[in-house]
Amino acid sequence: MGTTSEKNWEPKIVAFLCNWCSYAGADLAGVSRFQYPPNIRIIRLPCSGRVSANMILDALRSGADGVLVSGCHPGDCHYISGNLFARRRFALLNNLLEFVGIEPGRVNFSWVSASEGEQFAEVVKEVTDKVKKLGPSTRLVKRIG
Amino acid sequence: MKALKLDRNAIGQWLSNMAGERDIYAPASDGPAKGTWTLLTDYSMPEIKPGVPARPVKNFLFPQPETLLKFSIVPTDPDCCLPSEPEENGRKNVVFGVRPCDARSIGLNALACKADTYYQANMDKNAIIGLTCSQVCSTCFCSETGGSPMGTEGCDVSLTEIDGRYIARAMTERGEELLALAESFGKEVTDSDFSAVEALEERARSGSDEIRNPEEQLRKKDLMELYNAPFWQELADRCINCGACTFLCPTCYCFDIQDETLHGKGRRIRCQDSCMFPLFTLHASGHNPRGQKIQRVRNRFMHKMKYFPDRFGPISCVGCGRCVRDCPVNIDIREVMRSLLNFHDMGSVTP
Amino acid sequence: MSNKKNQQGNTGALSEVSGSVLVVGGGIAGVQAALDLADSGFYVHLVEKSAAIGGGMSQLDKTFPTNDCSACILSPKLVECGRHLNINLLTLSELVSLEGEPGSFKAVVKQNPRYVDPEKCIACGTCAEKCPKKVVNEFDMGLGKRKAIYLKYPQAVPLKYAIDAQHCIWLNKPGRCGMCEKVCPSKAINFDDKPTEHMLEIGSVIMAPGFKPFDPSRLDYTGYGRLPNVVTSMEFERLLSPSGPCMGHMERPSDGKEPKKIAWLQCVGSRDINRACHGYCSSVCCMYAIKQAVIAREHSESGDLDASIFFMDMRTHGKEFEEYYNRAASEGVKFHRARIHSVLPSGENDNLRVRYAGEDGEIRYEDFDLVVLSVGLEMPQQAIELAAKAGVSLDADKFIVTDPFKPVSTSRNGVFVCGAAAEPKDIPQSVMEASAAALEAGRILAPARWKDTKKKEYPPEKNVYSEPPRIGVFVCSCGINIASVVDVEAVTEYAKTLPGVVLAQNNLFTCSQDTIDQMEETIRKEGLNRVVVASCTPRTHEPLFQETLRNAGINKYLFEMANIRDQDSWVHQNEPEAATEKAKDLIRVAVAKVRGDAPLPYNSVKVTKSALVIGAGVAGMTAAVSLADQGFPVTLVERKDDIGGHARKFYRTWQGNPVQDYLASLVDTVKSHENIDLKCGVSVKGVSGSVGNFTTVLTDGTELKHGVSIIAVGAGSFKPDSDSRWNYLYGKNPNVHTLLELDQKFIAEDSSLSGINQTVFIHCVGSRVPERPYCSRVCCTHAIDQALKLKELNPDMDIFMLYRDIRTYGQRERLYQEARAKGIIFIRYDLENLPAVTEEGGNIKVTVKDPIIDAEVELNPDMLVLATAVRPKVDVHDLAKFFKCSIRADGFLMEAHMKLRPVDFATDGIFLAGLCHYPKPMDETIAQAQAAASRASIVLSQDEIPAESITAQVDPRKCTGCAVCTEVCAYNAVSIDEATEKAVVNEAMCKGCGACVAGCRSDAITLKNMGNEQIMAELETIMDNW
Amino acid sequence: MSTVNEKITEKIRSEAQRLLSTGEVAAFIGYEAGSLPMSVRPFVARKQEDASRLVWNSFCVLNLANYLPALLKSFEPPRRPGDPPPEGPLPKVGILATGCWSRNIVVQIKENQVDRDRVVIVGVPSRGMVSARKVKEAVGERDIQTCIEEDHSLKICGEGFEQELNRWDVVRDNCKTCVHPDPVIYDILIGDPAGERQVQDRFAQVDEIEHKSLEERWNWFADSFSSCVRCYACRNACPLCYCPTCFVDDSRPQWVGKSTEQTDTMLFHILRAYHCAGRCTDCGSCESVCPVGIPMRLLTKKLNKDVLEMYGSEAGMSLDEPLPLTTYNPADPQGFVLTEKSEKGGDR
Repeated sequence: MGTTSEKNWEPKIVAFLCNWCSYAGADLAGVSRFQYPPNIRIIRLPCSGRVSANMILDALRSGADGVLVSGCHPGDCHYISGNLFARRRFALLNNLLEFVGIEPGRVNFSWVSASEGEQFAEVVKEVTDKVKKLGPSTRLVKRIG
Repeated sequence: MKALKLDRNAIGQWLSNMAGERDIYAPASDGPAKGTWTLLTDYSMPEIKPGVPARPVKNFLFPQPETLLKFSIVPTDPDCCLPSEPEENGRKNVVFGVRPCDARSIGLNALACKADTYYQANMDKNAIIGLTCSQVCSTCFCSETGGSPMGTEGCDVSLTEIDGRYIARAMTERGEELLALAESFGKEVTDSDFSAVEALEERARSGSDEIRNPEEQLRKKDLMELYNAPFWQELADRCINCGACTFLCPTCYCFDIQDETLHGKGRRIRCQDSCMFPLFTLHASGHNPRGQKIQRVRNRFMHKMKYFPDRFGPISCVGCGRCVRDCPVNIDIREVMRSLLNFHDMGSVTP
Repeated sequence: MSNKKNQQGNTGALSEVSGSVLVVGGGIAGVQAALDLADSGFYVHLVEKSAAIGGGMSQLDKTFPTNDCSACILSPKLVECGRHLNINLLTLSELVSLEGEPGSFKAVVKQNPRYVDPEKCIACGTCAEKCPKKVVNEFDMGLGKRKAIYLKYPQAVPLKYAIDAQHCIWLNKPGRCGMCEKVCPSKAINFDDKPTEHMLEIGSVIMAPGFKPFDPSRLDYTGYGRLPNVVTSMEFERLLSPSGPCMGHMERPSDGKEPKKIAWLQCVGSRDINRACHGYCSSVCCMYAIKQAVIAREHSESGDLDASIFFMDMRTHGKEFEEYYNRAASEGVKFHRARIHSVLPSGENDNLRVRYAGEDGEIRYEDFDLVVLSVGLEMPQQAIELAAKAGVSLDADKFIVTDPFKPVSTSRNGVFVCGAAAEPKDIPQSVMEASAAALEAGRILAPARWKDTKKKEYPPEKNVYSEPPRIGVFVCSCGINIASVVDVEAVTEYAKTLPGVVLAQNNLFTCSQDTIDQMEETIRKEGLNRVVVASCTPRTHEPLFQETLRNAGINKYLFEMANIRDQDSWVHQNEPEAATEKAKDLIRVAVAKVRGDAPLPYNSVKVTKSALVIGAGVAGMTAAVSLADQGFPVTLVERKDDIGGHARKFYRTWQGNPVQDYLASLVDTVKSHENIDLKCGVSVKGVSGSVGNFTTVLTDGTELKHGVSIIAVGAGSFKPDSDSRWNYLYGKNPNVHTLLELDQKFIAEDSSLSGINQTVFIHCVGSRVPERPYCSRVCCTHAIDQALKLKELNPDMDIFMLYRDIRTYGQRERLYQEARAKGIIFIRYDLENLPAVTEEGGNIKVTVKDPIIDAEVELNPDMLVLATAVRPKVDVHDLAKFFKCSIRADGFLMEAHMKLRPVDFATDGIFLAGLCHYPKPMDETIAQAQAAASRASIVLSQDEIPAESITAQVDPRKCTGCAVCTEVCAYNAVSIDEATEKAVVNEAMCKGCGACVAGCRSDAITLKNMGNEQIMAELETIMDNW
Repeated sequence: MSTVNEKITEKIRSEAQRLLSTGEVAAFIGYEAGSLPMSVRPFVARKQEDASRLVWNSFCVLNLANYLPALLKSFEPPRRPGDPPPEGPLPKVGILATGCWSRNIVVQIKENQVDRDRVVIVGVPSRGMVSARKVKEAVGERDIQTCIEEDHSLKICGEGFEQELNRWDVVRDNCKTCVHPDPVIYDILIGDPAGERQVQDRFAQVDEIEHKSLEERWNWFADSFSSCVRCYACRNACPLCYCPTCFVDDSRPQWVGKSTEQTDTMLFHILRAYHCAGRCTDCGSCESVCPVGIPMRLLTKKLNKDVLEMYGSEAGMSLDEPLPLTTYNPADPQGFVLTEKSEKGGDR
């Protein structure tokens, strides 16, 4: 895992999930035994509104091959409006990254509710497929020798 | 010392010969890298425009970043937390087309960096091939700082263009060795060539500069009087505290050392730093002895014009004019120098 | 402080009053009532007949009008209920008998066997996987199957399996199967489990048995039961639900195909005396049908699902409902005002043909792939029996009888009711009533508050600041749930190599009581100061382990979990190597995170035990009296010089109770109550502080300190005199009145009324128009009741009702039926064809287009009555600004959550009641005021209230004071300090969401234990590959 | 006959003289002549006699709003934490403001950096500022010794050459695509309002990049940013960058390394631009001051384009409207969200 030796390369994907919807959706995927690729590493946060552009960029900088940010559907936010503010931040960042040449599919966003276990599994599959097609991340990756 | 006359083709061939054992860098004259020192891959005489390129030669002496040491932080690693030397490719450099002001800066910085083994090693690693100035730009003022458009200080080999050909003079032993690589095809330098060079040097010496040897006058001045002079406020008023001047300045040699770690690996690097930034003097306690902009602006000039000459002799400025040309708010070091020179007691001179 | 007056006559002496309450029914109403009571100092026995709480709401997919995911918003309440120290959850239980008096009842509750030891069950699901017996799943309305050993639904509370005794092979023929017992890794199966009886001593009872969807199989015209693609609305909810039988893919029963064209048939089992025997309106079906249509369209693959709703009157009378209806219509949901004659089969592909009569009377046919019956709500048989056991009376519709002025009180003293058992109602109304019932149940037990409750004590906490991290990692096998996929031994060995880890061990069941005890011991013995548990999800188990840390004297925030079951072994069952690597990664990250965790204070704020109630109408007075009766001092502020509000103008409630008598006694109580300080002729000038400690300055300069605030400032009414659209001679002709003006004539017993020959009522004057898109909710019922009163005064009077939809929701429908029976004529009009009113020589002429006969009708009434809109007050904006609460675009105040927090504001400690929330009749106003008082009592009954520990924190050296943080904070917890011009966090108000942190450009604000540095450490650690 | 800018200069001097002499302002932020051709220098006039030093020409490229927050603060009595706010009115500051600068002042007011009551805004409709870099390129990078500005032309002289340039040809790209040249708030207006400009392709520069392939875009930016020296002139010339500790300077957390390696430089520029999202007025200050000519303005321009297209917002156009990242609309576009694409079916 995580090695960049070309043949056996498996991507590592960082997922920022909100506690109340998407993390619960990921749990439900488990409870329902929906299988998905093992490439994802979940970071649990209170709200998708906690996710800043800096964090997403830092994931890329740390060498993540893909990033997924997932929160409650608009209107479902446990903190009323966190995901709605976040949606604007994400939309702008998403476009800006694509603009400078970060491959679409490196950074992904989704809304997954607590009852959408299968959807969560689907999202992970989709993101993993995309990242596998893109290959190892090289852009904005920090290397120190 | 050895001297040869080389036409453009000969220079190309010489570069090609030197490239056998050294990487050759010259300022790019075009493209996105314009003004930066780039690795030559095509060994013909590079096009070098009048005046100084955007980036100073100090980037070879203070690489951005320079890895000082490496280490591992993996607990299971037997060498965990033990420093090791960074790998080197073993190649040395030739820096080609260095203007006299830039070349002179290497020695000036060395005054302050005597104990800096990394600096000394980089001096050893980089051979300097200078190119004297046939045209003095409106922002140039090397003669006012103790230099000359025909200066050779800091160069291993100095080139002077005479009628489309270059008189190459070896200035050091290393220069001799390098120039030897052109011996087989270089032409003999005639006496008339030498007198042409001398004529240029004489012309440079007899320039109409108002200021000569500013360091002598500045050393005589009272430090605290200059420090408390009134003109700093107006400079601080417009200074935006960026580091354009310091990063472009060939004689700003301050640096920052940081440890970077990632995924079990670590390296200690040093990067150029700028005294214009509040962070430069920020203490761990949160206290900042130069927290005010005026303090930082003053420090930069006081360092160059007073502290440095008091300690080492010359002023820490080679008159390349980069800061004059590129300061976003037109802070003109020539004016500052005049203000300092003309400042007497509580007199008010405005830069 | 003296409590003389507030002890109601019907309670005994202090020592005799019980501090416990019985709540029957574990749906949203029961759960809310239990939580309110348990949080305000009473011990609650919550009795639920099924294996898990959650009720009907847990079966819903989305909820209107917000389209919130039902499970998402419900689950946290259920979990809170399940974990509450002062709620005794009795599942699979029924009330057997109830004896005694208010304050000291004795209840017998029978608990049926679960056959699974809840202490041992870890909900791994292995038993159900192996159980050979498939059973129809009633949770999925019979559309899917479950096993004889089952979990009611994935988020069930308690999250414990149960054996269905009726279908279990072993229980029916012992020795024949027993598979579950064989595979259960924690030996939780107990086939010898027996029913138990609990004798409970309680002071009051709340009944919340809920409803049952009407069974349409006896309505032959619907085809239900015969035609496979006719489903009920509850079945359709399950078809839509992602956790339902088709995983939310919307498949129709006959062939599993996605329907492209769906019809909803309204009023199946409602408003139907002839066939369904239910005259009442079920109140919720119009909205849920629209919601289902909208959600079905979203679900459909192509996005162009054809959705048609067949209805009689569109009853979207709740907050945001009318807007929802309009939006659905504009997005393409089709609405047909038509009665369905019958549903017939069409062709051979199980499609359906709907036969219906349009408004013009013409018979039409239309084919559909699926027909959804919007079935009504009715009282379940079990609830009828329960009512008998509890000794409360039922009305003719079999609902529990209440009083309009005591909307949650039953016929038996000390027994209260909430939710759909008293009348069909939606979730917010049920939640509101639940809080109201909690208030009433607690009010009579106020002296015994905190008498029966338990309080947890912990040892002092070790100071870990000076210590290097000593991390213990506990890796759970979860029986074989984790261990069968992940190499837990390798993972444990790996954990030992991580920086800061001094101990790593593997356990079979980390959450089992013996392991928990051992963990506590290990923490002490090994001097651990940080703990990582690698097991299941922190969402269910974090509190348990955090409790263990506290018991061991370690701050509970020095803890992290690595979710290696739900998010690893269970989802990578066929990739053991990758799952093992992932488990290592997750543990490495958790260790990196816990290294940076700091002990956090268990924050609390002291409470000023008094309340401010603003507005002395019925809502404000009710709330004030409700709090004052419990011994809490209340300041009641009224802007006008007199109290009573709008109620002074009302004649009677729709049930026929005279309002003025009631009002007089309420006013008298308020004025004479020793705990109420009434201040008239003043209003609020400024507010500071937060929950527990507000300071309010009044216009007369008085400064009040109070712990909570209730806003009950009411609403105004629309006057159609200056609006050209409603050019109805109002204010110009003496015989044109509003409803309230006519009420005043009734109150004054104006004899001229009986001499009137013809009266015309025009509905929706000022409501349901673009500038005021909401329905005013009260006017249909009010107008019809007035018409009936006029008929009482003069049976020969001709009365015409010009209406758009008649919205006599719930049992108010009875009035509508009566009005029709008495010959009152109803003529419908559209917004495009408003009735025209003209005057000729003082005589009023009304012309309106009758859509049934498709012709203009001319009326010449002696009296014209306008049902004018309820309009929000303009000055509520100032109040909203002071209290930092939000106002909706329509001008009504915005509650914290439209569904589940209907009387709270997003800002803690502030509540609302009455018409400033939305138009509503008196019984609902009173219930809402009681609910607000209940929510306020929770705060006031505490000496200190806990506050979030994971809060935002400002580094003033980095802060620019740019106020982005204050703008994005939904709780007004961040503000810019005037003196320092830097952001400051009010910890009491911060919920720890971190929106401010992400918004801050200069990293000046951070979230404790969730700061950027810690997240960066996690990110870097994830990508470590050593 | 004097040029437009000379006339404006005269008016600026007289207004500044009046404001300073009456004591209405304690200082006035403008420009004075510089020491080089095509150079002016920001100047804080503090005495009425300073007013005569003020100038206005086509090279006033640095956004003066940059100086406003700190200058205002300098007139406040020093305070320790916990001290009450100063009593009584504090000294005011006068400032020149073109369309974009005034919009930056609006943003600063909204972000509590500037107290509207303490600023006297002297509005100057902008005719577009000239890019010295473009002029230098136009004369083949030769050493320029004088530049004489007329209303529509520039006369450039140097050793052995003299060249006349059409002024508009060398106007900065941001000014060429500027829609709002007039100040949106001001107390005094100098010169005639230019009115809203009709610009065909406001975002043509952005579109041009967007039309490149992904690889081309990445290489283009990587190349362009490779010469960055991390001097932060772009940041420090920006009136929106007023944080006491910028994210690039912060070591806890350290988002961006200090080196000029590609990742560090790119991250600096991306995050710097992102921090200006919804706040940037495209004043061009950053690009104008860059000593190595990095086109970092394209990043903010791209963000401006998206903010306008998605949220209908342009920074600093009104004092009442919230900044786009401090508000939301339930119906905000979300086509970028995976789960939204699949449900609607259309976006894929």
